[in-house]
Amino acid sequence: MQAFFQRLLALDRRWVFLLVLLSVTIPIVIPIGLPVTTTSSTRSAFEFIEALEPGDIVWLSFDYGPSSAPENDPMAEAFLRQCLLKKVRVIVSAFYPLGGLDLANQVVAKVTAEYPDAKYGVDYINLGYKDGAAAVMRTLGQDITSSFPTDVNGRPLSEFPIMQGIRTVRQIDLVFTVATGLIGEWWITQVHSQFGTPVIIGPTAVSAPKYYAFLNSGQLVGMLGGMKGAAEYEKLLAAKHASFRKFYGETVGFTATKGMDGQTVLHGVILGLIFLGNLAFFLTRGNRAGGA
Amino acid sequence: MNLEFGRVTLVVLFALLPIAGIALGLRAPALRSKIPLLVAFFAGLIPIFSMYIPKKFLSGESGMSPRLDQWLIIVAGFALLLGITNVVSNGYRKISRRDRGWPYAIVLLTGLFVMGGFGIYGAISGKGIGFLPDGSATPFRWVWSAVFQPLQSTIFALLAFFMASAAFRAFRARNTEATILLIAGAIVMCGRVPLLEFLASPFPALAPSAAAASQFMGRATEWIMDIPNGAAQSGIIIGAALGAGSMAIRVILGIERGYLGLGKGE
Amino acid sequence: MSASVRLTASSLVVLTLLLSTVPAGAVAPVTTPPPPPELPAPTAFVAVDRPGDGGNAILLTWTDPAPLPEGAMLEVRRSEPPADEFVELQTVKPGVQRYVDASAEDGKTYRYELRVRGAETPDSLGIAGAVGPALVSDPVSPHDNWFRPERTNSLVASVLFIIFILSSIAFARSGKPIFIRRIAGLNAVDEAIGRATELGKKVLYIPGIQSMDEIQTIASIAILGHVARATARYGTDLDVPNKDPLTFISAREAVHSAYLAEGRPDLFREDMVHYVTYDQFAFTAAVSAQMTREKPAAIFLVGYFFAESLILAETGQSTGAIQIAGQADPTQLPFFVATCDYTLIGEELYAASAYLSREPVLLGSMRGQDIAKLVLLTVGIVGIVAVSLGATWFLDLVQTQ
Amino acid sequence: MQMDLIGTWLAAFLTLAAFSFLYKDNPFFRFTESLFAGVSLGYYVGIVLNQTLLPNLFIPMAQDFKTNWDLLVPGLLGLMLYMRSAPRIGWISRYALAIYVAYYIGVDFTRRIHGEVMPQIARTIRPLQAFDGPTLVSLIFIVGVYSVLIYFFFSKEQNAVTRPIARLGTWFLMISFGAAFGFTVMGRVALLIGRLNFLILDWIYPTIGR
Repeated sequence: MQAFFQRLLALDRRWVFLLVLLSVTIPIVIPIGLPVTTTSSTRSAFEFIEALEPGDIVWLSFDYGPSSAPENDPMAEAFLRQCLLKKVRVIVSAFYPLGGLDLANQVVAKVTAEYPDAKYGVDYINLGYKDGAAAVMRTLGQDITSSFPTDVNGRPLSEFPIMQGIRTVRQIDLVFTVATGLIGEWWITQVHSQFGTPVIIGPTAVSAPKYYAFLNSGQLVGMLGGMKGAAEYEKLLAAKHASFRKFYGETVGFTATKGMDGQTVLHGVILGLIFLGNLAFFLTRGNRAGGA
Repeated sequence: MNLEFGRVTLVVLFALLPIAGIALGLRAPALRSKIPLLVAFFAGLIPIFSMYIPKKFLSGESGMSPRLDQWLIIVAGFALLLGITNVVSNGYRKISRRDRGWPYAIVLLTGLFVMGGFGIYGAISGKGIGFLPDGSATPFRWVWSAVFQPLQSTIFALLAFFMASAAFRAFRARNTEATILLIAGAIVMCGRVPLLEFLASPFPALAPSAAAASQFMGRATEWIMDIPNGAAQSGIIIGAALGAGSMAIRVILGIERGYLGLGKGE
Repeated sequence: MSASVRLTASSLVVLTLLLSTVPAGAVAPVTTPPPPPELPAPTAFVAVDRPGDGGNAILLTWTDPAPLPEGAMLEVRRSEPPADEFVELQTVKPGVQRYVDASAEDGKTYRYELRVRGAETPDSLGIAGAVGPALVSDPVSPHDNWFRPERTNSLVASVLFIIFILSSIAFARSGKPIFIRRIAGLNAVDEAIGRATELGKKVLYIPGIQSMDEIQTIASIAILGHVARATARYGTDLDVPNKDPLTFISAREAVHSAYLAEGRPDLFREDMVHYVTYDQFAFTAAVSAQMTREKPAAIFLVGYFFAESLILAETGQSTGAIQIAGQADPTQLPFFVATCDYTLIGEELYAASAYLSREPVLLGSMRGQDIAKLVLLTVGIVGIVAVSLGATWFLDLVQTQ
Repeated sequence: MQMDLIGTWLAAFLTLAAFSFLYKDNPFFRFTESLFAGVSLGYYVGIVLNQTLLPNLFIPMAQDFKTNWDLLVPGLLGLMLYMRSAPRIGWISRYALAIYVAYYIGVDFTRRIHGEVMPQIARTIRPLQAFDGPTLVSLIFIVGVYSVLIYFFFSKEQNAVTRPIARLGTWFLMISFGAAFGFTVMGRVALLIGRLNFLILDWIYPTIGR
């Protein structure tokens, strides 16, 4: 036993690397489905969106970059799926400078492929990327076309039925911002506080704590905090709609639920390693003292 | 010609004075270090005055302080070529001497010239380095998405492995300090994921208390991040700011000049 | 003129409203509408250049009349030459008693008019949108100013700090001894270089990944100067890879002059300080690879690092090198503390060059920093006592804008 | 489409080669690391040229020389940097470096005093007038900040009073380091999940037709 612990203390770190790799890979390939308890901020976001009627119009903004995609992608995908299923119309934009547009294009292409009935320009539209988020948001209260004269492919917005009668962000029923940094906060401070449009945010786990203040003050309808929040959301979707139960149960694609499995297992593995390390340290302490 | 007071002063201080200094320095070697330090003194005072004096010539949109900032962004842009020159000459030497690993120097220089070439082409042709009007990627952008971006994220992702191995080794209760580090780290790691719920999942009877404990850990995490961690960070920031401030005074007054290769103080 | 026209128009509206809303049975034999009661006028109306700004703004202040009718607003109007007509700028709620006209332009002269405007919806007397008598300001023009009064406290703090530092330097220059307590990480510098010398391996020094606009980089270059002098003395090989080109230039100057100062220009090679690439993670990959290939005996990670800190330090750790890290910014310190043998925390980074060189000027400025800390602690404790006793104004002395 | 497929395979190869460093240094990693260094440097050539020098120097001078004539000076200072490699007049490069360093250090000086020292001290000035939970929390925060500050006193030997306080300061530092380490794990794992998603879902699954 002593010898085992001695060896554990001098463990080649490549064994640790292998453990890390396995504990993240396995849940992606074979979902485990660990229990997730839903929190009130996610539930209020879900219920607000569930209460929207067919024909209502929402704004989905991609305000994050590739480095937080595993946390943020599932939020944007779940929201888009829910809207398309409920026939809520969606306007998509991107404000994150480095790669926000790429992610918007990918997510929109992926999710709309699952809903062949949804028509571009009628049920959803992609406005593309715009530089200078804070300034652009201020103009959305007067005239959307002043900042977004065309869609992502350069066609004038007036050509699209979805934009008929939509002039300002005041007419939008909900903004959902999937965000890493400051841009999400601007939707609250620039758009909600000036034009009154309800806002739901999907921040990364690191920036989630600062949004609790906005939740408490009622400036946010709801929040999906990090990958955990996204996993909660997937759980709520699956509980409500049979089609989502099937989809999230069977998809080979990435979901926040799978990511959360990996996160939890890896945190457990690291804590287990730390525990074993300390155990070995204490059990072999006598030896070391004698040896020295 | 725009001959505002602020702009002319900038040119006098940071073009005419250095040129005069260079001319004098060619004759008198002692001035080769003194006049740069004098010029630095003026450059350091401008933003400090601008903090308290809102006069337009100094702090307005194109006043001295913002304008000098715009200038220096350009100067920093020029510096990159010095780095590139160094990389190219080191690589060239490696290849011509057939030093160990010289074929990799060829890979490096090829990557540099191809990607740099695409970038220069984008600037000269006016096509830029993003997407073409038809929505297809420029060559610069294609290499970015096939080589640069994946490698950047992969090296960044190595951190997940290193975090685990560093935690395994460092989080050990060797003494009081290390024990405190270990406990704080363990609580926060538990509080970030529903780990307790996971461990309790085979025992349904434990589920409610595990959920409660998990929520408690979450709140404890927030408290630790906010209060003890926030306090320690404040303390570090205040101390470091004083150290930085005193270093700034020494640099502006020309006492600290090692960064110019001028040796130490007096 | 225009006001009286509007008055008649609004009285007509009032009349129709009265006739339409009052229940039939209650209709009194009205023949003429009651004359509108006079609206009060604000007092002490002053328009001045907004103090402490960069121009293009006028500050208006006044005292609201009391009592104001329900729903009444204050209307600010402006005239500018050559037209003398007053144009509405803004209506302000009662109680604010100030307005900043940020649309004014330097060099133009303006006059402002302030009056009370009654509620837009009819009040109990049925009066809507009536206006009271107007006050007109003296002509005023905006200009830029010489001082921001709201920054007085930080100016005082800065001046005091400069005085502490300079007087302590003067104190040190006069030859008085200055004590500096032991800093373990800095005692280890010589030990690390000594070990590299014994083993005949190189010393790797990474001055962070920021440019020379960051003070931590400048502090790191100062420490690099000491390390380079030691490697010059012992004839140990030194290697300084760089991510930022300006830092690269500066590091090379510092190393070169260190070798000259030690009288060993023969040992200095240009490629001791070399440039790698401008990308954070490409730099990390290249330097980590270099660590595993060359296995330096001592690694210095001193300066401003970001996420790459842990990759570099953990790779260095696996090669068995003695590692000394230093960073003033708290974000990456946890990773250095976990993986390096010694870590210079926060202010210790700036203390390093004084500690290593023992130069009076530098030691003196450290003493100045300590005086500043003592003053801060005193201000903090006095402040806590003051606000606990209800003197909340104390906080305004410290808060910056 | 063909280019997309090539791009995916290239990215997958490079990703695997970069991960192979975790096992040990090898020729694939060495190739990748060299390529990355070269391409990234070339990338910044494109970025600096297209996003710094063109919009800040060349375009303003070409469009409105009368307003922007002064931009000749940074051009001149930039060229002075290159004098470094000239043997006898290398000292000329000092001017550019000195101006650059001193300007930003001046900016930094005011930012440190005005934006860091004063607001952080202001954060500790909290009323302590009741015996309740929030007051206790305030007290812990205040003690934490001040004990860490006392740890950073260098010019006095620690005595019977300050030594235990400084020790307490190091305990706060350790809580902070441990907690910040634990807090960061999650974000880093997300990065790894991102790369594995790419390998498994964008590369392996389409290739094996799943």
